[in-house]
Amino acid sequence: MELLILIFLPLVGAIATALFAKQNTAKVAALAFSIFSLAVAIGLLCKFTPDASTQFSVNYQWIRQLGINFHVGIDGISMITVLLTNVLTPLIILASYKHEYKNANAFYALILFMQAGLLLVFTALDAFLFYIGWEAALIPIYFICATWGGKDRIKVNMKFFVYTIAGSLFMLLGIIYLYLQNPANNFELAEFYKLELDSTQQGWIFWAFFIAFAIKMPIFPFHTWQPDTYTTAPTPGTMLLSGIMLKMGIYGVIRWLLPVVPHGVQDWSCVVMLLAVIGVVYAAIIAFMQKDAKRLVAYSSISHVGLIAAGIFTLSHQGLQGSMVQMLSHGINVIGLFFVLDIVQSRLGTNKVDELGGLAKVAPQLAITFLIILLGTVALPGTNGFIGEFLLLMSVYNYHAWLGAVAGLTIIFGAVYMFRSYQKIMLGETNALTASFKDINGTEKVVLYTICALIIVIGVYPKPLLQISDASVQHLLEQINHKLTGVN
Amino acid sequence: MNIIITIAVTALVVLYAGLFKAKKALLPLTLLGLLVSLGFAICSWNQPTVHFGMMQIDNFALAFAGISIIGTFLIFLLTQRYFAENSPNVAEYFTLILFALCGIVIMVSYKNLSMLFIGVEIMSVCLYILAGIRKLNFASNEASLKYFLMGAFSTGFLLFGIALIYGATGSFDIDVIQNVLVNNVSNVSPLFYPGIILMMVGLCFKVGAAPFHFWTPDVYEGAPSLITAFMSTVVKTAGFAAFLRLFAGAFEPLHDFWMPALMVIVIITLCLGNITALYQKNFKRMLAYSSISHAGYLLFSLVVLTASSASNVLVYAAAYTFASIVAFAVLINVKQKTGSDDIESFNGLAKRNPLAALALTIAMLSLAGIPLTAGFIGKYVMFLNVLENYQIILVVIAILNALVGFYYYFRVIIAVYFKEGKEIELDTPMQYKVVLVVSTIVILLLGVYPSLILNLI
Amino acid sequence: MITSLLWLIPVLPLLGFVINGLGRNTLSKGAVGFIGSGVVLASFMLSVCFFFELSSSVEKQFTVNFFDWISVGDLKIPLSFLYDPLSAIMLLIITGIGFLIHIYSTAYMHEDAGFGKFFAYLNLFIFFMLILVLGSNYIVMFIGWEGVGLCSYLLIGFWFTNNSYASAAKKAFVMNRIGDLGFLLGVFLMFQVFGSLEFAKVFPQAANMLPGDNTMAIIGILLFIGACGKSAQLPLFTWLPDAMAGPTPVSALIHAATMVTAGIYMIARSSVVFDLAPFTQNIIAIVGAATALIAALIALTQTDIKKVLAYSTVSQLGYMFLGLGVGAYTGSFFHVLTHAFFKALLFLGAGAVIHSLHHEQDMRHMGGLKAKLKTTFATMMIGTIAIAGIPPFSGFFSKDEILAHAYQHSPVLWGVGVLTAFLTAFYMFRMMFLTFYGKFRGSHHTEEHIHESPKAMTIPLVVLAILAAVGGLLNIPHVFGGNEWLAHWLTGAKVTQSHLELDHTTEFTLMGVSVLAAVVAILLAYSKYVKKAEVPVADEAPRTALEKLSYHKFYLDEIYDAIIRKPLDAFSTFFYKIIDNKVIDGLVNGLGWTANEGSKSLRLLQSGNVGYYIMMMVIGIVALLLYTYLSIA
Amino acid sequence: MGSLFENMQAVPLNHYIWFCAIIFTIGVVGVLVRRNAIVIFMSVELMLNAVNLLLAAFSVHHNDPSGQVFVFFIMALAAAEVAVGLSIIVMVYRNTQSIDINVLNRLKW
Repeated sequence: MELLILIFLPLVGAIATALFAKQNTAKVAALAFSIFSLAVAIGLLCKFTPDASTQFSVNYQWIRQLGINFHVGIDGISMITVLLTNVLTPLIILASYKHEYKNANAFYALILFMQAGLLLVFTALDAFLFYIGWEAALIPIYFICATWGGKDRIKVNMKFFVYTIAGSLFMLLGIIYLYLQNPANNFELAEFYKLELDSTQQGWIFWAFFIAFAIKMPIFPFHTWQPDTYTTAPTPGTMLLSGIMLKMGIYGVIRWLLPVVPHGVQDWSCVVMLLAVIGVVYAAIIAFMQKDAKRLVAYSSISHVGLIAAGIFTLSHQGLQGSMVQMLSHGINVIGLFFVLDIVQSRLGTNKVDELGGLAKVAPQLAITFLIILLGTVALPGTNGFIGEFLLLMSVYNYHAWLGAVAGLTIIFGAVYMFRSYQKIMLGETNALTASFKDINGTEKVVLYTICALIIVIGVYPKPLLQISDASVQHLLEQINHKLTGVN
Repeated sequence: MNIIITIAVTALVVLYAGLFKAKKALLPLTLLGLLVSLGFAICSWNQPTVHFGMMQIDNFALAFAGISIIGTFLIFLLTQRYFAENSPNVAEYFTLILFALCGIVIMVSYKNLSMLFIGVEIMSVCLYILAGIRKLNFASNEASLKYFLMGAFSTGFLLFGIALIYGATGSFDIDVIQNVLVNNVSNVSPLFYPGIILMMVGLCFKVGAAPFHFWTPDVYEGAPSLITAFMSTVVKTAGFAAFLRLFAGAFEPLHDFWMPALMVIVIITLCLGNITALYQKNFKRMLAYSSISHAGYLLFSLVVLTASSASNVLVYAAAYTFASIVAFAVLINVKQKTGSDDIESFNGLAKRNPLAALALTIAMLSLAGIPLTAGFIGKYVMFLNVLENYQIILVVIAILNALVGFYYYFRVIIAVYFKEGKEIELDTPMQYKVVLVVSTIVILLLGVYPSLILNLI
Repeated sequence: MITSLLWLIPVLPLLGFVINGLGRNTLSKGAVGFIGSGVVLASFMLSVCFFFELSSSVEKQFTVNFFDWISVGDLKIPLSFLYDPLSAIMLLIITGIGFLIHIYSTAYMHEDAGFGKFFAYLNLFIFFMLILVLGSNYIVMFIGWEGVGLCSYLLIGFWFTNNSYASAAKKAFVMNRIGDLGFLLGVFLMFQVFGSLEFAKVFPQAANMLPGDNTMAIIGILLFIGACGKSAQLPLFTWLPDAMAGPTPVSALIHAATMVTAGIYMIARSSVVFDLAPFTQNIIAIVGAATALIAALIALTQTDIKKVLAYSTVSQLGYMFLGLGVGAYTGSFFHVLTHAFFKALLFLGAGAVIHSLHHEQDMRHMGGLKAKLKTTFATMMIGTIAIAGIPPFSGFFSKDEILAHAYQHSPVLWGVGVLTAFLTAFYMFRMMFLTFYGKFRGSHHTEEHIHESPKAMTIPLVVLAILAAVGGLLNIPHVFGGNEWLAHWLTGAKVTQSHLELDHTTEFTLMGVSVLAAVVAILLAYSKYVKKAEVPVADEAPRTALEKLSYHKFYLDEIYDAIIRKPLDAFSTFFYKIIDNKVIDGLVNGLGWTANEGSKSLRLLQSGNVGYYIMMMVIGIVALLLYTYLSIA
Repeated sequence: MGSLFENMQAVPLNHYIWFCAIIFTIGVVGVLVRRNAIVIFMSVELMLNAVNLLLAAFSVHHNDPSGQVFVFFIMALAAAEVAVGLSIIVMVYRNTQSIDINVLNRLKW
């Protein structure tokens, strides 16, 4: 029941905002609703017992004739992503406060609608429902980016939309296939786990699903939609995309790929690992020379996500837990970075690093918060980034030493491009443009301080976070190994 | 039976009303008649009756008749000051549409091939005229002539097919034909096979499947938008119903023989329709090509015959009908203002007309097959249908086509919302609003809770 | 008491950081200075108490466990401290010298706008450094390890408005990161082998392994790479000279006394592992020796007083690694200790000089300051003698111990060592003479304002000078009837010892040679820079090839630029412009383009011509009938 | 009347089939090659008549009257079609002064 509230509250909020809110009240309403849902999520967290079981599950018959049920529930893995969604959404809405968007009520309604879709994805236990959520999250972000985005937003977002939906259609094909294989004639995750497919079938299903997830994350070489989209989208859109939406791909892999077709995963993991690690280095290197800071962050995000993917496909406890923490951390850090860039953009109208400089002198507060976020991104011990990246690198290293070493380059490269851009933007002497820069104020402070606090708290005391998903991950791995050893 | 009678009577009454210059009364009369016939359709639900071995009013027939009637009803709502500018005597057009509807009801409920033929002809003859009602408009003339010539031509093949089948089985009754087939599948008269193929040709022409689709874009573009709406929704649905009755029923035993041919047709239709639609500037023409591609999806139900083939077609047809009607409603509305039916003329529509814009968007999403709209459920059941015996290649092709589809359907949405245009303000009459709202609600309802019509038949 | 209060030692500076950080704009400079130095003094006091408690107690290792930091599956990393003789000494150095430098800074930075910020950073550094030496496993150590890197970044770039300073800071961080990757990989491998990262669990297991084990060698090399980054060894040392961009107290604290010795600490800590890998040890020794020599050569021609000291630091660190390589863990650590004293002293002295000359660092514009800056001169002279290795000053003992072990290991290494010692003595005295002797070469204006620094700066100098003078007493070798107190002390920390099997005569000769070398060097320097009163030529003036090589630091920066940075940036552009935008994205867009073109051509099928349509239909029909005919027949 | 049956049955069914097929094909070819709307229309009628004859033949062959009934249906509807068709052609002629089908190809692509 609580779960239904959790999922439908944002939807109600969306409708309410769309219909009743005025231009000026929209953001307030949206913020209120997102904070409610955060409260609900925290309530769930309190009632949540960190074991492997699926809790708060709700199961209604939805489309009887097609064996589709509205079956949702939360286990440790979902809990993390749900938290991610509901913690970040208020921050994102708050971050958009200083902007005045045309048709604000539509804008914020779409954000909330997307939140609902995301929550559906993260809690669905029915493949069809999962797919519905998957698309339901895509439509609003398309409209957000295409309506309020920057230059040549239409072309870019069309590409983004068709690219991602191409992946998801193949996933749909895979889902239908599994459904037809399923003697129980339904889309229940639990039933899918029980399926015993031979390894060729598993291989096909694996790719059908993986393409969808790979495009969403995105993993090299399916990433080319991402930098353009991030750069043209309005900042809240970029935050939603990078902070939460790409986690759909990661979550999908963990929940729908690994346990359902373990043999497929086993057979192909080497390829995926290779792609992922290539992506890690490749994107990092590209980030070196980026002139546009937003684009730079976009590439850095590709690099980080590549590492997460690599960690997952090691099928190791460290890898999966690492990816869990890193999902959250990356979400927090990346929206922090984008917010900082948005502040700069909105003040000075540019994100070209060469035109900036010396901001630290005129805006010390911004400089400090930016630095903390940046340290989180480059995974300095004591920040949230380190926990995840350490576990991930360790798992990759255990999977294959050289692969680990190559992936480890991200530690160096990350520092290079991040500190390069930091120097270009914040350090040095102020120029004509930046001399009159105003330091952060009001809501900006709230957002940035919250983010910094999260970064440090998670970095110093990650234990509770790790505990949430620990049992579930353990259970998942047991399932996989059982299938790998048990079946043919 | 009484459905047909009601419609026919309504038609005549309207005609007379027209004679007595009762302009005001026409629309109410028509709508009333349609409602009554719809009422009959609902009443006789679950009580299949056979009339003189000629017509079989079963749930299948009733469901499709119902959809056709509802579709026609909505389209009639759009006739508000539509025909007025063409000619003084609107009544005739109403009558013709109603007679066409009669033919359609016969088409969906025939039990005897002669009835099929008669239904098809009644419908077609009316449409030939309706396509050309703009006597002085070249496009309208051309549309009507092309439609007529090719229609007559294709009827020839339909008839030849019927003749051969008659020759092979000695009966026009589809049940008898089926029994003949079932009893000796092994040694069917060689006349039968060309018969099937020729009938397939005839029907493919009616539903506009490649390579017998060529009339569709031209006629759809040339004919008055309202008639195009009628043709592309109600008529098409009826064509599929007829197709289904024959091929899923009588010819089912020879599925292995005609399926490969149909498969090829399906694939050509899909690719041709979608890819060609991609480059169209004209909204109407784009819809014409999209209707071709939808014909491709609809034929999925025949590529693999399953228990739910018929209901799948029903779902898809319903989704498609409502979406198209919305599209045409907005189109007519816009054209009245701008005088053009290019996609550009939709630019910046959303600024002044949020309702129309929203409805159109949802319709496009439905046509494109985005989840939570009826169109998605339609596509989904079709995919499910063919995947029942693992036609994966076909589905992959369909998926690729769907992707192409997204491009051109979203072109419209982009025009409506993101393109800057002269901010026209439509004067949307009440009926239009009703149609838009109702259809949109239906689309979303079917998308969220399709159980309503799934397995209806 | 140790176990109960150990956490205070790092937490106090952290507290200072928080207070100064938050109040950097509100608190008065006095308050900031007081808090900043006070917290460090407090933790120094604590370390002293603990030190005595430790020396009195039998139990030599105290582990304090706070909470599970990261625990995933079989990987359990508690946040816990280890207090043993090794960390005890490190604590004393860090907090002690740290305190002195804080005091010094109160005066040195007094005019600076970022006074509060500076002390906040310093406190933060002390905190991380303490974590580094207190960590009871490699990961907690790594927290400090990277933390100090961060602080060094912050402090090098303290005057960030100067872009070159900012670049220097970035360079330092990145170079450290290169090492850190090695460190991490080493840790991963170690976890694979030992299934734990706790010193207490790793070393006992390692002890049971037989020497020459490959894995151990690899672990050793990886850890050593980490040490190279942090302790500025070849090939990663180029960041340290640039790091002189930071305020001088920072150079003294971070880049001379404490942080740069973290590498030595880490290796001494893991001495068990390294003893199992002779191969690795040789590498360390060779790298160390090479670094020592090259840095010394570079120092010969530098004209910036701080640069000279920086290179001498690198050179001395090389010495320490040489020591580690030849197994003289105690010796190296001893040298860490003494070096901390005299190098901090020298830097602070240099700072005093620079301070009094209004931030003039070029020795070509100094000279004749002996009279004006008496204390500074006296103290610095002591430091110089100490570093030159003249008995009985501290540097002599530590350096000598290393050299002795080096000789026992291989005379070549010893030779290099002595040569370095010779060079060291030369360039150090060159610096002294250029700075303090002769007559002032700066502008007349500055000359008038030259003045001795305030007490806050001179007192630390004096204290350090005393330490630099007597520090050697900590570990007087047996040859002088000493009892090698430090060596015994460190045995409590499981730091392995290699024993000197040299008879006393050899030892004496070795000492004699090195001392002789030093003395000769001093005399040379004297004749060159005092008698002849030579002054280094201006930058653009012609030099001999060797001088050029030395003056341009063997062009290492340029080489790295050419073989690493430029190619990477080129790759970056290439990947972005070609691979990403053209190839991959081109492929993606290509699909869309194909569809569009297909549409353009396909639509021509629709010719609008009825005859043609019918023709197509008929073709279709014929094809179908053909199919029928074939399938029946 | 009976005699008619015998006379027709005297001719083997195949002959009828081939004969009708040929006439039908002639019709089709006519539609293909001619550009005059009226002539095309006549060819279509030829096709229909071929079908009529075939139906008649079959109905005799199966001696089952429904075939001939069907023929009447076809004739009736053909007549209707003629009416509509000719009027369309006339309408077109009014506008274009021509009944050449290739004149009308404004709608294309």
